[in-house]
Amino acid sequence: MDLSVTIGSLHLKNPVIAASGCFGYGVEYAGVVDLSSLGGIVVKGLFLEEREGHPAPRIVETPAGMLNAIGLQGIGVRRFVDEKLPELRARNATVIVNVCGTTIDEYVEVSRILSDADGVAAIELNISCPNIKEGGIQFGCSLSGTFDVVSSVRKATRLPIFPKLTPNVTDVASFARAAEEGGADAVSLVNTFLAMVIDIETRRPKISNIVGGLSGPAIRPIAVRMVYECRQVVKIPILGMGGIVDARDALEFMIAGASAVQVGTANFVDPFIWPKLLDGMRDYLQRHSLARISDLIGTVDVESKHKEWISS
Amino acid sequence: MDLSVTIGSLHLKNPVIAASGCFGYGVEYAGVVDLSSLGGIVVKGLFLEEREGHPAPRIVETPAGMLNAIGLQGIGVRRFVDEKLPELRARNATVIVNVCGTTIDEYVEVSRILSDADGVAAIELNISCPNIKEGGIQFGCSLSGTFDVVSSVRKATRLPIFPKLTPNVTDVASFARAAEEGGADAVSLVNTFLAMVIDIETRRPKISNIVGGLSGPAIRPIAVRMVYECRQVVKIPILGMGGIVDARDALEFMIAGASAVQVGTANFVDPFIWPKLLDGMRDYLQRHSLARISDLIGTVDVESKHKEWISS
Amino acid sequence: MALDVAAEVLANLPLSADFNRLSLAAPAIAAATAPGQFVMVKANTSHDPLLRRPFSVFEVLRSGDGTATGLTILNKRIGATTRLLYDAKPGQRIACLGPLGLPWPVIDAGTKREACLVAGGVGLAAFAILAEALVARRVKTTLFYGARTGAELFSLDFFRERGVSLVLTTEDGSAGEHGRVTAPLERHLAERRSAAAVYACGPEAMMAAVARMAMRFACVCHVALERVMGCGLGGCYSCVVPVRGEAGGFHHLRSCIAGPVMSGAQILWE
Amino acid sequence: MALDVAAEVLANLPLSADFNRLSLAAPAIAAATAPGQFVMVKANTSHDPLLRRPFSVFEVLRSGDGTATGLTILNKRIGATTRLLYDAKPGQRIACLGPLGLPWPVIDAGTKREACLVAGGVGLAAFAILAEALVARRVKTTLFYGARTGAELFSLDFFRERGVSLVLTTEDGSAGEHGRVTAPLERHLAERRSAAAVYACGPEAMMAAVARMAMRFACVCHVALERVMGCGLGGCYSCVVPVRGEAGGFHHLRSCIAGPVMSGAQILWE
Ligand SMILES: Cc1cc2nc3c(=O)[nH]c(=O)nc-3n(C[C@H](O)[C@H](O)[C@H](O)COP(=O)(O)OP(=O)(O)OC[C@H]3O[C@@H](n4cnc5c(N)ncnc54)[C@H](O)[C@@H]3O)c2cc1C
Ligand SMILES: Cc1cc2nc3c(=O)[nH]c(=O)nc-3n(C[C@H](O)[C@H](O)[C@H](O)COP(=O)(O)OP(=O)(O)OC[C@H]3O[C@@H](n4cnc5c(N)ncnc54)[C@H](O)[C@@H]3O)c2cc1C
Ligand SMILES: Cc1cc2nc3c(=O)[nH]c(=O)nc-3n(C[C@H](O)[C@H](O)[C@H](O)COP(=O)(O)O)c2cc1C
Ligand SMILES: Cc1cc2nc3c(=O)[nH]c(=O)nc-3n(C[C@H](O)[C@H](O)[C@H](O)COP(=O)(O)O)c2cc1C
Ligand code: FES
Ligand code: FES
Repeated sequence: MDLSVTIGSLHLKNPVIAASGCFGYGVEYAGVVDLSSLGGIVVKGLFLEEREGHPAPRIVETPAGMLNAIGLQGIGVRRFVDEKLPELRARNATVIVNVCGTTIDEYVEVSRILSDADGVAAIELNISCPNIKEGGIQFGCSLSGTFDVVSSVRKATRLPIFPKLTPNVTDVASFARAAEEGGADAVSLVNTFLAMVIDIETRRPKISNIVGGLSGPAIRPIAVRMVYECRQVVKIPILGMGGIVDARDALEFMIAGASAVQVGTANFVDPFIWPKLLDGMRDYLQRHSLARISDLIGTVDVESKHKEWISS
Repeated sequence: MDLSVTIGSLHLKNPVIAASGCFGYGVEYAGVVDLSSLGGIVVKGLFLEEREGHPAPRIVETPAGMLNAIGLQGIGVRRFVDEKLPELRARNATVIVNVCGTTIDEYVEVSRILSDADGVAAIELNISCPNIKEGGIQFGCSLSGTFDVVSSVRKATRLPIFPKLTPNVTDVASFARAAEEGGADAVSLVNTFLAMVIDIETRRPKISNIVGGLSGPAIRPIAVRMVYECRQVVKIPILGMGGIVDARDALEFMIAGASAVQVGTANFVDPFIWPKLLDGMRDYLQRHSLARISDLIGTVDVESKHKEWISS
Repeated sequence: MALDVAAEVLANLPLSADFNRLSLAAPAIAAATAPGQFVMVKANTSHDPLLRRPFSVFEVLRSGDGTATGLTILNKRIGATTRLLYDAKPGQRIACLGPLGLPWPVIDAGTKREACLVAGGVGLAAFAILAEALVARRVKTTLFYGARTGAELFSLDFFRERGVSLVLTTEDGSAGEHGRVTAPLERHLAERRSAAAVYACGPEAMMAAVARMAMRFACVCHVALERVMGCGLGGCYSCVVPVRGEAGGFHHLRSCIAGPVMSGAQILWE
Repeated sequence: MALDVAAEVLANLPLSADFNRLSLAAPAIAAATAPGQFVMVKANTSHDPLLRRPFSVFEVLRSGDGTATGLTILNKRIGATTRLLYDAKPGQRIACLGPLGLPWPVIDAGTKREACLVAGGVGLAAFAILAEALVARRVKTTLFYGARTGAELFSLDFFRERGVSLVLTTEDGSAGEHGRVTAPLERHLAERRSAAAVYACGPEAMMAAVARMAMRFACVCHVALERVMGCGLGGCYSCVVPVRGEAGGFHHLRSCIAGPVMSGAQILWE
């Protein structure tokens, strides 16, 4: 059974990727999972410089989901290249770096540094973090901003680039198209949904940043719809995510149109999830007599008439 | 303790309202709850004519939520006035009618018929149903469409009008403002989030309409954030909803900025929820030595520094 | 009027790897239940799973003096809530709302009239109380009961003890007649014709076939539908069934309040 | 290396209306646990509640020959998961990931050195294994233990039997000294000064006060932090604590992997 998938020029041994911000820099998880067994690892969002992020509390749980406002705490791209990348390379991880910026120049500069480094497989452009005021989501919420960031980074690197789209827009497919036109090799979606939880006893927001991003199973049906919509509109591959907790969820995203999937929140609940996801996918292929997982991508059947009734 | 709230010219005995599409025409629930005990009842969306809606399956459950694509099955405004309104009037229900249309003229016509009827307290303009192709959400996803529907209906009726906004937009507050400028007395938000569930065994969508609207606890943190955002931008009252299942959730919406709340999905889970919501609100007011629930509206405190640490 | 009870699990009898019979202490609901009515059940207190699920009231439990003490559910494990019901432990509480829906119309024992109950799989759950009601009226009653395999034919003694004739079929031939329950039913109806009142509950395709067959033989036919139900009270419009309109066309009826028992002839089967 | 075990509940001992002691069959985790380490627990299989929750390993359970057979958790009911843990039934399974985090540094019994353990409320959970380790090294050990009320002072015999001196306080004066645990601690430290190594776990304000006091008396001080934790493995950056930067300013450290035990002097208390 062939679990491999192709994202532009990038060949992944399987379609299961750790989502940015949910897997540290990867090295934190070397003790619980063989990093080379994953299709890829998207490391935590990196700016040019170090950032300490928001004060705690940074997360709060919600029904079947969680809100986070970490504020992109990170060690900066140079320390990443010096301190983390060698270990990731040694462990044969397929490393995708989530690149942040407050200006287009910063995106370009961070991407350039990563292009020069050894062991980066691709760049995920984070233009969708809902938790910081400057930059990022400003680009992600404007079609021209999206195009500008992508096309500028395109000129600066040969690495595959995957802009990561925000779901907090009216028409996500138009953003996928802007990214495609800007020269993206694929799009990642979705980032988190802007949300808020208030403690009614103190009447204060439960996280320090007031609002944060909603992730986890709660958002999955919205994310699947967005992947499906983008699939109708762009030709480049989609990396789908949002609430995946098991192989069935991952397959649902692929059937909706994702060429690969990312898993974030579920890794917190079960850091041993990775082999289970792969086993579940293999099991499905076997039951359905499919030789290649790539044959599933975008095969959702919206034509057949519904067998309306359930059976006893 | 005073639970009453004021929505424009409408005085409600309490802020707890049954949400449209989740309480039939109200009469279905006369056996389980005293309809006059609710702040109000928003009846199922009505067009000018009868509609049979979408084929089954129309709902599917999702983590802490549900997807629906009913397709606004309904008996049309005239049969509603003739067949349902008299009973609702007899039961002293505060009736808010959810008005649908495929054209502005239809919104106006339905609203006019309701204005002439006896026993309608207000009109909720449904410009946000994600489950029908024609009309509705087309207006709700365009600022000028929102303004046009509201201002046209404004000219046709003296009843309070509450446009119901869709959350499937980049900047919901701008739509609240368009509604306010069009002459709305309040805004209702949120309607459901466009979403999709695929059966991986058959590779077909789980509901006949392919996509549907997500409701229930899963969406609550996003809905609270939207209420909070709109509260910063408009002066008219907000009817807040999305995933409320208990008094604490209702109070969270009010603290975020809602003057009243609507409850949809939770009524399916517990049709006896209504007195529990009111008791829980009274209990909260007592614990916090508050005389009037209206004193809570929009009192979220985003200034105080967070007491960062939790205590054992 | 529907009641909501936090019903204690009195007993949980496993019947097979997939089926169990759950006894719930919901005396007030049980006392009010008519044949064919259902309850909406929630077996957890969190939001996942979120909604209640519909289940036929299988039996009414009674004390020595005939007072209703509880009810049972015949449960088939297929997903989240049915798994919780399969694993339920005595003492646990399960939210139970009911009785709901329109009951089976119970025929009287007229000359030569008889009742044919047609159950497919877990559809059996709709028939225990009906059988009791028919027997109480001295109606000659036959249960045509089909399952995948002999080990999934349940509660046969319940019906036998009450004088119901049994005609059993299994898809694998391990008990009763080999094949579908519609085969012996057809032979039976061909003989009795309109004397037979047909009651069916089971897979959709089976109910459609039975309804058509009944029409062919001019028998009255009622079916108990099992649609996905969000509320059970007419609030959500999820459970609709297309029925013939008077002037042609169709209407969507809510099977929770205009059913689950409906006339087989009225429904627009696929 | 962290292990994930679907641990069977061996016993659940209610201690009060809010506290219980839960015994879990997680021998491999228990065997690997050092004093002050924690486990991430999930008591349900659905998505609500979704995330695991962090709990100190309270005791390591051992068979006659000393082999670890399981661990206990001292649980205080405050929300969704702690309620599930309070209500857990023997035989039920609870996902348990651990051991996690940096342990307490265990001092040696040098001349005149002694250990002062300072527990507030459920913070006691961080001290049972530490006390055993200190006693094994023959370190003179005193437990300063404060609670709201006498009925919430737990496991005193555990410490007494091991030769730990107890200094108890309650906020309502119903047992021990009336008031906060910091009062007797202050008298003690004023006398022993740097001879005392201070270990604190409890409410944030208490730990901050203890850390400041320890600095004042030039005592070494470690605290076991209890921050909201999403993952326990360094993946989510939810659990950060501001610590002094070398060149002034501050850094956010992840208390799950750079803690939960940290030097009290290092932390930028509010
Ligand atoms: C009036 C009525 C009476 C019924 N009586 C019985 C009975 O006596 N015994 C019995 O075992 N089953 C009965 N059913 C079917 C039972 O309701 C479903 O098996 C149950 O809802 C599945 O829930 P789940 O959480 O286990 O499955 P899920 O995990 O929710 O889903 C598994 C499958 O079940 C279907 N399903 C989900 N929700 C519903 C729903 N609300 N209603 C119907 N199907 C659904 C889905 O389409 C899906 O394919 C009855 C259904 C109806 C409408
Ligand atoms: C390292 C460590 C060790 C701990 N040891 C113990 C122990 O031995 N015994 C014990 O009873 N408690 C201990 N706690 C606290 C315990 O984790 C929380 O009480 C628990 O997470 C609350 O979960 P809940 O679902 O019951 O509450 P929720 O319903 O989730 O929330 C109730 C309150 O608990 C806080 N909270 C929620 N999630 C967490 C979290 N992941 N970490 C900390 N606080 C949270 C919230 O801010 C909220 O105010 C420890 C915490 C940490 C970080
Ligand atoms: C704690 C946390 C931190 C995150 N940090 C980042 C980040 O640095 N960059 C980014 O692009 N996305 C970040 N995300 C978003 C996730 O990568 C992912 O898009 C989102 O969580 C949805 O997937 P999930 O439901 O599987 O978690 C973060 C999510 C969480 C929960
Ligand atoms: C089954 C169903 C039908 C609905 N029908 C309507 C409708 O007719 N008109 C409308 O404005 N909103 C409709 N809604 C949306 C609800 O009124 C409400 O906005 C939404 O469900 C969020 O609230 P909740 O999470 O409390 O359900 C419907 C929702 C559901 C679940
Ligand atoms: S189940 Fe809700 S209307 Fe029938
Ligand atoms: S709990 Fe996730 S990083 Fe510490």
